[in-house]
Amino acid sequence: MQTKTFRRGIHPLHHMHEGKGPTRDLKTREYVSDTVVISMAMNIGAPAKPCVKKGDHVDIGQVIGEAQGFMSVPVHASVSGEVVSVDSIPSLGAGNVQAVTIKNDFSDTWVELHPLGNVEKVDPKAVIPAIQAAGITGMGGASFPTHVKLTFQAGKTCDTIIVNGAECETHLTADFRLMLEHSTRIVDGLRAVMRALNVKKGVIGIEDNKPEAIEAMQKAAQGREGVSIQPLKTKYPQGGEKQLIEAITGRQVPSGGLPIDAHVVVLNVGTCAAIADAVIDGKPLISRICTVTGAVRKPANLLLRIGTITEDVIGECGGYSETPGKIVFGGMMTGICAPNDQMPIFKSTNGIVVLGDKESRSKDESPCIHCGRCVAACPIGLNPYQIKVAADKSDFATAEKLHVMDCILCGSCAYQCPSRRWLTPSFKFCKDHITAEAKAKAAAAKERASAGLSNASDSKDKGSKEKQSADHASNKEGGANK
Amino acid sequence: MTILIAGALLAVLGLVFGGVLTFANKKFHVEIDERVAQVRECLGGANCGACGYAGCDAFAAAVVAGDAPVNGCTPAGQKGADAIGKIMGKSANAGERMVARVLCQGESGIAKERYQYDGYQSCATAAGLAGGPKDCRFACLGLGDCMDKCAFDAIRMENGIAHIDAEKCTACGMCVKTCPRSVIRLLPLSQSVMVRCRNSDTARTARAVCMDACIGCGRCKKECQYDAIVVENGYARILPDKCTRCGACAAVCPCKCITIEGAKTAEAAS
Amino acid sequence: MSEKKSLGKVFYNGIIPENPTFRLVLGTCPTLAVTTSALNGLGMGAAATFVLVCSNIAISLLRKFIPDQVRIPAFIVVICTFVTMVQLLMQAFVPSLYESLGIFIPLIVVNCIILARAEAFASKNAPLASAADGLGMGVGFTLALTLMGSIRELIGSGSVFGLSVLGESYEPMILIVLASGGFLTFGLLLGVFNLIVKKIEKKKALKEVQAA
Amino acid sequence: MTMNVLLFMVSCILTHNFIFSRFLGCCPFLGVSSKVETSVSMGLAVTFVMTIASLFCWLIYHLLLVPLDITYMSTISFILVIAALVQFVEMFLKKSSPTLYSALGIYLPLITTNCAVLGVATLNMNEGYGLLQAVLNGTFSALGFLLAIVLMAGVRERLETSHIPACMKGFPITLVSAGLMAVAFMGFQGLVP
Amino acid sequence: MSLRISTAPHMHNPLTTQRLMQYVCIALLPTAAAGVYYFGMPALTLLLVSMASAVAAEFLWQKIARQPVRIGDCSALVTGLILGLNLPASAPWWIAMIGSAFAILIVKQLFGGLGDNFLNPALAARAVLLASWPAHMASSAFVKLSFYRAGLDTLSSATPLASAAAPEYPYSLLQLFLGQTPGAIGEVCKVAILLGFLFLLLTGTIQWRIPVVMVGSVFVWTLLLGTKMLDASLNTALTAVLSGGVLFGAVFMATDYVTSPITPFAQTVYAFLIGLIIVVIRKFGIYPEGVTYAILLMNIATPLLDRFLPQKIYGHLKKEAK
Repeated sequence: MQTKTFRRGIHPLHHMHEGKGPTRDLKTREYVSDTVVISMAMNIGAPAKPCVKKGDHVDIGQVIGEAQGFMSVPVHASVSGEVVSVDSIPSLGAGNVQAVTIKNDFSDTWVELHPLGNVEKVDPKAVIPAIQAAGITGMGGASFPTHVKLTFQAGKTCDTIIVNGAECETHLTADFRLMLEHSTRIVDGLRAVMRALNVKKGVIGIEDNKPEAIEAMQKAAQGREGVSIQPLKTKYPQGGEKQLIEAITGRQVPSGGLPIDAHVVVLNVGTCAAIADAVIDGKPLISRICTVTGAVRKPANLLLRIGTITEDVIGECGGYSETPGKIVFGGMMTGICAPNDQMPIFKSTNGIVVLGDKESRSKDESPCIHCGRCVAACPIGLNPYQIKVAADKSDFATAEKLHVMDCILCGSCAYQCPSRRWLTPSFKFCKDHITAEAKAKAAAAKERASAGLSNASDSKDKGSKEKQSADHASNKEGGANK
Repeated sequence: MTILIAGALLAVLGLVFGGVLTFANKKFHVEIDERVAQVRECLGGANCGACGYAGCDAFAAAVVAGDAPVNGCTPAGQKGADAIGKIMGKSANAGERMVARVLCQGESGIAKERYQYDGYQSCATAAGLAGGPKDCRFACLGLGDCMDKCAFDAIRMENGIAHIDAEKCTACGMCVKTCPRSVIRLLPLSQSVMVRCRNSDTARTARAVCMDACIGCGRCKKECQYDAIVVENGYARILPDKCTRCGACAAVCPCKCITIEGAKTAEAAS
Repeated sequence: MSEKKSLGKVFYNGIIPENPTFRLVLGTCPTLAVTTSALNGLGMGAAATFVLVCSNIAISLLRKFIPDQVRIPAFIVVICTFVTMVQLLMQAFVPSLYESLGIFIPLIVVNCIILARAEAFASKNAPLASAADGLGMGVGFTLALTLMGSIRELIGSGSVFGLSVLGESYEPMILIVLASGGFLTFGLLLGVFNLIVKKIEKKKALKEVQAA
Repeated sequence: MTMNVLLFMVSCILTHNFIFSRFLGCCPFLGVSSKVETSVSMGLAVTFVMTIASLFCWLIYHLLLVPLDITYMSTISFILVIAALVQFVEMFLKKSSPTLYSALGIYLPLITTNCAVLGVATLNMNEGYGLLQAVLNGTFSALGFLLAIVLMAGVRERLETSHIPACMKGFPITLVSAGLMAVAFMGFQGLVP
Repeated sequence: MSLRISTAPHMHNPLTTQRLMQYVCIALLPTAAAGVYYFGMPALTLLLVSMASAVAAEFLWQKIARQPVRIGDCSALVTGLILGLNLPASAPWWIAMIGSAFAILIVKQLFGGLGDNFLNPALAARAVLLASWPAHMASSAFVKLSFYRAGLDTLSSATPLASAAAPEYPYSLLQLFLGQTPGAIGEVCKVAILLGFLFLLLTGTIQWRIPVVMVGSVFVWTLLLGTKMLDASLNTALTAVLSGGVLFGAVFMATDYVTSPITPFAQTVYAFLIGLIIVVIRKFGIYPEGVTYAILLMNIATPLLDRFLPQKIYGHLKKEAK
């Protein structure tokens, strides 16, 4: 079958993929530690609220954190045992988060489950609530609540579900192993979503450096209605949502829009498998496959309970092979550094890469030589070198004019830069700043509008003039929102 | 005879020209900001374009709009710049002179480091990575976001925190807006005594992360005879209106987090 | 502008602190075009100085009679008169110089320096002060032009004021007396001038600090 | 005929470029070249005025000054014509084409003291050009100015992000850039015999 | 345990600026070797002097301006080498020295150093030298070719194009290709240049676009217009491509990162216009060779090309269509 791809990006260089070698052919094995620390903020949106207290006994799958609103998912106990503490721990991002620590009693007792059974026969309306209840978030790294993704505004239509099995990140083989070992589950999950959304077409995209996975998935997809496998060219960031959509459907997500604006929903293979677990068995998301590699003695693909401490995971892999310099959660291109090895595994942690002291040192920026490698690499078609100039001057208006908001922070430009300039981080800096500013502006406009409105209602006899100004203000706000 | 012709020609041309000008002036008179005209007066008036704007009027308008610097007209020289500054400054300069102050003394070695930050040199970025490179979540990160924003070259980074030169500071407030940790505040220039910490954690946590953290013990409050100190949110704050700059509080602070601005410079001078 | 300033200070002002060429960067066209030799530079400077002084005096005398709206055209007419006079004078007495300066003599009319001084100084000051200002500016301009002319002539033809300085074996760098050489020399001189001014200012600041 | 016009055009735009080989119009060239958009507007405004100025100055010179034998009045009458013309153009544009006025209008006052305009009039007179040649000279020389100022603006926008030593910032580096550009333009030497 | 934290990405392409510059140096080696082979010791001396003075100038500037010394990135070395290769072997050593100093100090460092110059330093310096000392730069390129043709062991003109003024064109295409012609040190041996091109392509240092389009453009325009002395024909077009600095310029100078446009389309336009200007200067100008000026002129236009010929951005196409 012909491989498809998107424009630009980083073409496969031999060293881009060598990181996958050590773990590629290792069968997944399960590891359960005796303590887990389960963070309440594992999804984009509102963190869950702990609903257990110190000393409580919990079973596997018991809800320990309640979802706070629609943009939030519940958190479940991943082991059975006693709650040791409910505390705040440092997060990977800014500030601290609530976390529940559970001491494992290894009795492995589950709470009562409510399986829905065969995905081809299940009531389509029951699927999305099941997904929500199972606490499923995007497992590819972004951790966007899956039920939110599957619930779109009226008027928007979806005609294709794309399953992302590209795994274009370096070093990681978790998705690859999942596709080999649980291919049927992935297809089941996809079918469940297709039926829930009444979509006739499901495509699983896999990079062509994983022929075994393509074969396995093709076998699993045989005889399944509307499911097909699409080999993709091995190129970074092939697994980026927008790039995947461009490669498979030839459509583009409009600037500032979501995949649904291109009539597509993209799910990770891991998410699909979790959906299958939730629908068929009624099991919530309590474990995931995680690649542990880099400067560890025995790299491995481990099936880990959510909340397992990094230190324990490293210990299971034989410990550090040299003084660690960096511990990266995720792949080398987009992963986030952990401040220490006490960080627990999150739902989206698809890999832990340990870097030795020497590898982890970053080089000083040298002057930009206008080589254009960043432009050639950018999958969006931006001019990273120009945006960087604007960012260095804190000139956010110019950066916005150069479409920094379309940047997907894939890191391709920074990877290619021979001068080792901090391109991607500075774009994130710009994006955060611009988003915050826009929010502040909208809030101010809202305030003005509500002030105008209250005035109008206070003095009714003044009437029309006041109202007009209030209307005007709310119009303005509408404009800002657009 | 030729002299007469020449003179006549000049007169005719002059008349035509004057007529045109008068006509244009009357016909196309546009109301402009009074200050624009005033600023325009102070300029070289050669329409030389050296300022980068299209002519003196455009430059004057830009100055009044705040887009162009007051000293942008080279022909007008320093005097012109001063005069323009006077015109522009009248409305802007009212009340007490403010100055931006860094309310953190968490230099490297004093504030505990959580990890070695080795990435893009920006406070906002670092603050978003695992809670920031310093253990104290209120600390100045010292990566220079404010310095990059300062148009007056008044901020420098030293020993892991920002220092602001009060002489150069114009209290424009850009650094205050930029700081992701809000450690920079605008205070009256005369407010020489200040509590240089905003850690609102409990005393123990605060002390654990930084040797110079305010633990909210309240000794300064007790010492102060003018009721000028309040302890809220776990840290002390001095009220500029009541404070007499006596410095008694600084003497008793167990954490050395109350400083007297003048004292330092005097020390350095002697 | 201050009324009590001594004439000497007004005069000095144009030579260094507000040197029209190096500090204000006005009148770039003649500066670039005619400085292929020291003599040309001097000639151009002298002509401009004459016009500057005369027009400054005339405008200062007329300043109370010229209505504000038409002051610029009026200034131009005054300046133009003197330029034409210079043009005719040079044609009569120094034809070779007139020939080599060519089109740039009439173009003194649109030299920013002259109009700028008329507008900024002469129209607000007494004739004597205006004359001093014009003379200062003119001398500053002349010095700058002569300096640039000398440098370009030295490098580009190996001579100064037509006298061979660097000897026969020197192979002149022709580029410097060509168009691009004018830009390059002016740019580099300006940079050096900035550097020196900055150094002086720094020293002054240092002295002040020490004094305090 | 066509070939001659073409050659004349190339000569005015490239070989005898006003900026790089004649040094006319350097003040606006250095002053208004910091942004590409403004430089384009400035260049167009100059083109407009230079074309008309060439025409009018030629007419005044040949129909008024020469017959009256007062050619020594050329400079003064040229400058008056140009000043009046600029004013008139400004008024005319304001009334007839507000869009064009908003694009070019603010540059018009600058042109009065642009020595390129007076220069082209004087050159036409000195070279003894005919009416058509004079007008073409005005237009094409101005287009050469336009080319130079737009290229310069492009370069300067790029220089804005460069780490130029403090003492060279502003005019000095602009002049050096112009010098280097002039070196490159020397390649066009001799294109027109 | 103290870990390091940085922002993603955590790995980089090992191709650093320094490595890229080293690749260019390596790619220039065959050309330099061929030059020294054809022109003998004077060529070697010139190359060494120009390289040494370029590096020395950069070092001194960075010391005096109190900047970090970056001569290790080899960019000054490349500039010196390219300038040396652009000189005729007969040029005196001080020409190489002044040229290198000019290239590094004025064209590069005054503008802020590596990456900030808008003209190719070596080329700008060559143009300056050409304007300043035309006698040394253009007329008497001494060619020591006694080993294959005793008759040519004399003073001869700068490039084959200039000697094309003679009624019979003295060099066959093969001679042009092998470099058995007079000219600047680096531009004669086309085989060596192509070797370097191949190396640069294989290491991913440059893309094919600029060199190929530029040479193609010269070919096509010469085919249409001919040269000053020769009528337009296939042979003329081939001769035009193989003579003078077209190939050398296309491979090593027009591709200079800093001064060439970035997007593929802008690069195509850039290279195409260089070709056109070369042919126009060769046919109508007073210079026999236009490569230097053509590339410099398009260097000047590069910021505008980059600005007005941007890439299409993902997600913006569709919006406009709506």
